[in-house]
Amino acid sequence: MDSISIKVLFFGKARDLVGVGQKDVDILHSNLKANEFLEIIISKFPRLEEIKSSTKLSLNEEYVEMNDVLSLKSGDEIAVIPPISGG
Amino acid sequence: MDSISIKVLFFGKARDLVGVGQKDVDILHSNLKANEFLEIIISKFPRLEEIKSSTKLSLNEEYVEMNDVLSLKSGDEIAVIPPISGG
Amino acid sequence: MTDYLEITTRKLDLEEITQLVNLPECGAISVFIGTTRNNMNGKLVKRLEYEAYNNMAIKEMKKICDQIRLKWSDIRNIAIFHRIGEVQVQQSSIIIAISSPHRKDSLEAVDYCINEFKRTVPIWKKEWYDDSTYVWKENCECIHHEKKISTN
Amino acid sequence: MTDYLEITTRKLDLEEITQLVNLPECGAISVFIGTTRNNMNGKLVKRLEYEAYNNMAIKEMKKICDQIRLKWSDIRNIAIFHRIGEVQVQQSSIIIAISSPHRKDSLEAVDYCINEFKRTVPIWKKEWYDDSTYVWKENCECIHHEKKISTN
Repeated sequence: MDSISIKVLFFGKARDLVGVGQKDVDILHSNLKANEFLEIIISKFPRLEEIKSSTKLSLNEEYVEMNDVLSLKSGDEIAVIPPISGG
Repeated sequence: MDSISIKVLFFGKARDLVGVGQKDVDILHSNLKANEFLEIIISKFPRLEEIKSSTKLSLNEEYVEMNDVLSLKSGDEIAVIPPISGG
Repeated sequence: MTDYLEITTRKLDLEEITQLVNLPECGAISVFIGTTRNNMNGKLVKRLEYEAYNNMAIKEMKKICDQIRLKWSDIRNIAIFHRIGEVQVQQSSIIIAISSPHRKDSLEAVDYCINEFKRTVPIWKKEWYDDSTYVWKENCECIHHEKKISTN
Repeated sequence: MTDYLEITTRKLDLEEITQLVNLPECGAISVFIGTTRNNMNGKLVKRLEYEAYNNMAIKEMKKICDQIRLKWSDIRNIAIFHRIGEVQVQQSSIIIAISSPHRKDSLEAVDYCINEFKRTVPIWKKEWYDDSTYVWKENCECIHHEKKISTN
């Protein structure tokens, strides 16, 4: 099947490690677990390994669990969310 | 013994019932219970009977219990304090 | 670590009162504001009138502050301002502001403060309705009613 | 009954935010203010820098409001304002104001609100020290750490 293009956002320490706040990433499978998606991202931006264990993801502005199976389509937005510290 | 003069203050509904906010009251005994003092005040201002059961007294700006024995001297200040409603 | 305690006929200034407790070592300020409500049990409230036994009220407020500082050792500044005279609908009758390095202390202290205030501070509220009648209110938690409960 | 939710680069105005929740039928407004503290574990803090995932942050704030209204049915207006960009020492990064007819509801709701905010809302704080180093902070109660605890 065709690859699909996911808009990936990086915040806080993740943005420090990646060097940019946003990247379009092409992937080959539209159904995969969140932790599999994170592995794909880390393979492209290896310094994210440092925060891998404490990072969460969101899909289209909703938190997902690492074991969730994501059903992705082009244009979807996934954010790499390090531990939050607002308030 | 000489009588002593106590400054008695009336607040809230007590002031409504008495018609004034302050009265000097002469009493004959310098040691008496707070509830005895209240009875003396009520004998002078009978409309206070209406709030007798819910009223507290203070001596020199400190709450006292009705069973407390008060040791009074001329110039002492006693307030008739109906239930409070600040805040 | 200062207590700012005031009973005033002037309109209460939230910004001014809050700045009294804003210290560089604090990350949290908790504030409680009591305002005049426009209704009470179905009756339309036109305004409130407050009177205070000023000196004793300040003393009782100081006692509350001392209790707070014993219970929460990290509390920094405390401000308690109560207005007397007429207080119109939506205007403030009381503002309590308390600061601490971390939020839990100031949040808990403000809760404690307003509850203790309503229990012990000799201030009275006359509630005026739109039919030009009035009632002297009673805090259900004031020490007067406490006594009755404890002797039953 | 309105939720006022904002993420802004402007300085937060306490009076303005509080007036958003001041309604004639309410007798109580509870407010929490988070400010920039000048020290952290012995290091001197020069300033904080906040960034937000704006759209998701607003969504998560809205969820908190919905939860609050489920838990406390008498809550009227809720205002949650968070500042992003630089926040100097003693300036406010967050102001939460909540109104209700009686105080217990707004006091409890503000407590819940700031705790939930720190748990779920995607906003990040960079803490700058006077040696020109910085650290990205982590709320100890954020959902990230929650997960670790629950799986141990």
